Amino acid sequence: MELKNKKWTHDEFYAVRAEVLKQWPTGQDVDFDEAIKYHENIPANRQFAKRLVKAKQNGETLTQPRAGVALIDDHIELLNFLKKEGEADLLPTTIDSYTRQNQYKEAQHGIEESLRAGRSLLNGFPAVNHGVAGVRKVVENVDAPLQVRHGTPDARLLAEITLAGGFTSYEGGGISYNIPYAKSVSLEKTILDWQYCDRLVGIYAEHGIEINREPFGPLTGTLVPPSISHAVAIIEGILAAEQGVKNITLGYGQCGNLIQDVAAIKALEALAEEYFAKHGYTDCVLTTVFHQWMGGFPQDEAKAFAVISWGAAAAALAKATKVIVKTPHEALGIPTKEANAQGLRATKQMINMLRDQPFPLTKEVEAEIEIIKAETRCLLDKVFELGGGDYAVGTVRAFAAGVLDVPFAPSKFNLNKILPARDNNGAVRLFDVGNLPFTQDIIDFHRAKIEERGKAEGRSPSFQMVIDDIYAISNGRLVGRPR
Amino acid sequence: MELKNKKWTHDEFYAVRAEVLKQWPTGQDVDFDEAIKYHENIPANRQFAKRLVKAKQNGETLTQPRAGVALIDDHIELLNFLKKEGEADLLPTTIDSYTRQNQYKEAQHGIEESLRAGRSLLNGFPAVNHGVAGVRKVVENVDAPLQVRHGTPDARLLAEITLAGGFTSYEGGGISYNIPYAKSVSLEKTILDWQYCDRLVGIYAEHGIEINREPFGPLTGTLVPPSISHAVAIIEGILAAEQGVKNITLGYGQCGNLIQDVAAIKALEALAEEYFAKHGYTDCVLTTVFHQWMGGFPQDEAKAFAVISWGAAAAALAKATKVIVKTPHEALGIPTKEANAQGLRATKQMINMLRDQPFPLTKEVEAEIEIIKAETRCLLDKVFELGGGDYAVGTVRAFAAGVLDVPFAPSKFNLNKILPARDNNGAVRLFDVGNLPFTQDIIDFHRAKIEERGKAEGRSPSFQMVIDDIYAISNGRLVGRPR
Amino acid sequence: MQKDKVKIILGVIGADCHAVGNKILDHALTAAGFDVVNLGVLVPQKDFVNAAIETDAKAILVASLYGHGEIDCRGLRDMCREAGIGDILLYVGGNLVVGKTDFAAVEAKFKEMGYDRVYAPGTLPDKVIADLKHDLAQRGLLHG
Amino acid sequence: MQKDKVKIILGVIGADCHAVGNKILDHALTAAGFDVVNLGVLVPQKDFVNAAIETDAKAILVASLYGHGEIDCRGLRDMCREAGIGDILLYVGGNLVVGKTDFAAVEAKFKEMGYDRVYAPGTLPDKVIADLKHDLAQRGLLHG
Repeated sequence: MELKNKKWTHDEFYAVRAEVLKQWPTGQDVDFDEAIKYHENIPANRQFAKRLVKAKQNGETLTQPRAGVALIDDHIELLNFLKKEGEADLLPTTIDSYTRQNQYKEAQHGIEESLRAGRSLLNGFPAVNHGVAGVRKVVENVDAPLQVRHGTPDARLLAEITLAGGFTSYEGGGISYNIPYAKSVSLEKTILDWQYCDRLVGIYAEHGIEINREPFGPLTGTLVPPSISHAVAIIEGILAAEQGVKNITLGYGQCGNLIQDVAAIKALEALAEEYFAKHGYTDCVLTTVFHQWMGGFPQDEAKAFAVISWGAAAAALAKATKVIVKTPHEALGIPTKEANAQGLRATKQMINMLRDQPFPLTKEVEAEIEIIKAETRCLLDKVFELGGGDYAVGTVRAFAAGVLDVPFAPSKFNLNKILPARDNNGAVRLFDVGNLPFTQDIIDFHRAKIEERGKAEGRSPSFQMVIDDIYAISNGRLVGRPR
Repeated sequence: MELKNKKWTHDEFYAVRAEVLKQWPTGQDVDFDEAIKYHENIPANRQFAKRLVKAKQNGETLTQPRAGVALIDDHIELLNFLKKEGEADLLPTTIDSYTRQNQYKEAQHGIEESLRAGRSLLNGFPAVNHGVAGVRKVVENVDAPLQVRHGTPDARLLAEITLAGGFTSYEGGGISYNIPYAKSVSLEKTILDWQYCDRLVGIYAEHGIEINREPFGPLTGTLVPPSISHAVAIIEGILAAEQGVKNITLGYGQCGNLIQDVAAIKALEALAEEYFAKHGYTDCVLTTVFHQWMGGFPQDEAKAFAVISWGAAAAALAKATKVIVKTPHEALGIPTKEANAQGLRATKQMINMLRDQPFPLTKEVEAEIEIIKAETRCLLDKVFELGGGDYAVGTVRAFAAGVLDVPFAPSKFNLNKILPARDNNGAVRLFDVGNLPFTQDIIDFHRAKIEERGKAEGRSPSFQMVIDDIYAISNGRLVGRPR
Repeated sequence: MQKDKVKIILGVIGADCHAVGNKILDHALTAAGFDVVNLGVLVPQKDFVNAAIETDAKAILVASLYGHGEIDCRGLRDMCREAGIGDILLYVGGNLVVGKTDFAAVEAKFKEMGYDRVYAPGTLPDKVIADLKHDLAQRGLLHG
Repeated sequence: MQKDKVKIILGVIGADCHAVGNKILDHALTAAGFDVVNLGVLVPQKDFVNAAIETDAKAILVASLYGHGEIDCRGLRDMCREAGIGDILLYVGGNLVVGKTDFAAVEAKFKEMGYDRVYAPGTLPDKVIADLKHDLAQRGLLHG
């Protein structure tokens, strides 16, 4: 099938579908018509899209953890614990890494080893292996809106099974689940595979079932300038909307400088509305998600609480619709459920303390919104141009040319030419703009910001500055100053 | 001795001193000349005043805990733990409540019971009972600047012993250690007794020994509007400066609304410089201290971490010279040393992450600075007028008239007529201005702010609103909304 | 004729000057129909006893927020007995000991010291009022 | 003539795609004078072994950040032995297991699995470089 940003016909979709459902035996249990009926009986308070719309209307910021274990009963217990003890508003099901690589045999092996060991040896819930019935056992025993969170380049079978199982939200996208999550899968393939997922959600929508979709905002989670993740988020949003998705949450990972973080969420909202309207996707409801600090954490739990709290504060002050929460065990690997609940409670407390305090739209915030908007427009418009008016085609060409370039990404289809670093106030800027199609003004702005920092630190900007920035938060600071 | 704001002569001071040193047998061990020599050998890194000046110059925010136990060795161990494990920049010695009431017999009893029980039965360090030699054992075994923190209406003997013992900072004041800490001690007496303490510090200064003084900023710590605590802080600062004190730290307790908290510190700095200059105290170095949330805490430690982190963020964004740190055990009573260190580490992490991020001086912050300044000037100028040009005399008359009035204070010399409540954004306003000598504009401003909230909540402002606000943070919010 | 309201004594014991909770409890108890004799902060044991005798109070509510509760509260029941009001209701609450301690142990200790009810930090006035009404009713002291 | 640099194999094992630490370690090891053969992320065990044989590498540095380390890393030493490079240095580091576990226990487990050094989360490149230089020198493999 040729890649273009155009809604798949039913024929196109069902031809591929027959193959997808054969990828693992559990695919045979998916019955779309029966799944529609199943969804029709899911109460409103468990529907992700409805909860997000309500939050957006009320100016709330909802909390959501990451969580997933190998076995069904343990997973149900984990989610209910996070709802009760963590006061989480929205619940996830994080998928294990074997499933993300479509290694269902290894996932099965992980399930069996977990059964033997009496603890989860998988870092998530292998939903494909558990199948529709297993997924429904989770859905029916957890009273909250549920989302699939993963990092799966080819997530078609996973989508079929989890949506038929009653999940009401699905994370991911053809760019955001490729560039940071794969090494040698082409963008053509992942964009097509995610058009499939979006089309599936679109067909649910045609049957009156509203499923929320969420491109993965933070990408590599490491010094990603807002304009780059915004461009990817908006492209993925548009690709989803074209396939008929009606409820989309666009994401952003905390950079750490409050002005930049507040401006980023405001700019993301405004730009998304602008580009969706410009391209005619006017019946899509857009919300935002703010990811607490995705980089390295301090090992000390008390310090980790401060990092979590600062992420919660930024999310609340920026008025994001939801916040994805970290835990005080972040530096130590996958958290216990108790630590997960602690991160959620700290976040909830912070959000509630700040909910009555709007952050003023200062001239500093406005200036930052303007620069993010200008940069993002450079990227989006160049992608559109490269694709000859098609964002899907343009995206493939843009990554090849370094017009889109994600720092520290594992994919060989990413040029890896740009180098980000913090400026003297801790905002993420570009030390090397690579091939990003920025105007000279913008390039000069970044150069000046990095030079200002270099001067303050008495050193020339170098890769060492970038390394210092990457380790800075875990060593207790935002900007990686020379030791 | 007649109360007036005038530097005591040496004769006046030494006449009283002879009596003070007889209040408890350990007073006899105080030898001023020997104490001067002792201070001359204290290295610069242990001198409170010098550390604060350096922090002010560098734009640092230093961390300081509260801590004190009954026995000397345990106290030394506690302080060293907080320095090492809590990374505290400044250390305290919190004095027990019997000593604060000059009940040295009860304190002795507490020391003995603590020895028997093998744990501290006192809530602080009984420095008077331990005497100069005992205090010096602490000073010599802790490598950090040390401050006496207490709440003692008559703290003269305590000052003599702890300063001779080598402490380099002393908290308290004739208003701030009376109104929130006593029931029926007159202001005339406490202001005179604190003139003694200030004069003692002044005489140290005459001998080249710089001792830092810190009026207690938060007062009752419960919904105190910034202008009231600012007026008290500036009056106590002026009274101290008149007695020859050269290094003063003025304090403020977090209200919880970020704009108001940042504005409060900025206004406090500006007003103090203005009034000190106006009255000729030009050779006094002024710094600021921000107290993390002094009201009720959530019992849950994760939530308490969020409250602590928010206080740390506000202190850092306001660029206060130091921050007094709470602990995750706050709601449960006096913390373990581990919990104390956790609060310190969370605070340090937050301060370090924010040190490179100046908070913009937005129009909202500027408006708040203006209202705080206008209110504080109303209070200070009326006190000066009531005293016929004397702040000491004026203060006594002002409290009698309700021109100065501290919410929820135990003292019978406080009129207790004002009632504070939060506005719709969480800033502390006045629901009843009592007899505060505000202009009609200011009174209207407060009324409008409270009415705006009442309207948003669909209820008339009442004492229930005040109660709701007092319990709000421990229940997870800043503004006490109706349930 | 309206029955007299039940009188109760309220105060913060010892060298403790935490006034906020005291003022709120005063307000809440008064609103709940009690005649509150509030001794405020820094109250010695004997002042509680004297006030109870003078006003014919049915309960003494002792608060201690600063960690010295263990020393300050010991012996109050004996002093009540000696003064002839040995069976008066005695409640105590607050941060009763220095350091984080298991509340069940604290409660047991203070009950052994003669307190009828012992409250953990953070107890809301409503709970105290409900208990007070229940205990007074059981003793036939509450006029409907 | 300059001696050849020591070759070392670097990679993130299994289904793991955490790339940041891998890129930093590559940079730091190269700067420290090693010839780094970086296999990147998502590397199967056999690719580590094949690359080591092809390049005559003296050490394999395995990273696992996503919690599946226990499953992914088991058997690598055996595979090296079978391929005739049984005595190659094997290092492993990262978030090796799911859940918060005592690091000493994790270290013991991975040493038993045949790894020469096991690193806790948050280890800085400097530490790895120092250990590598030490271990290679001991084996006479490091050219001054």
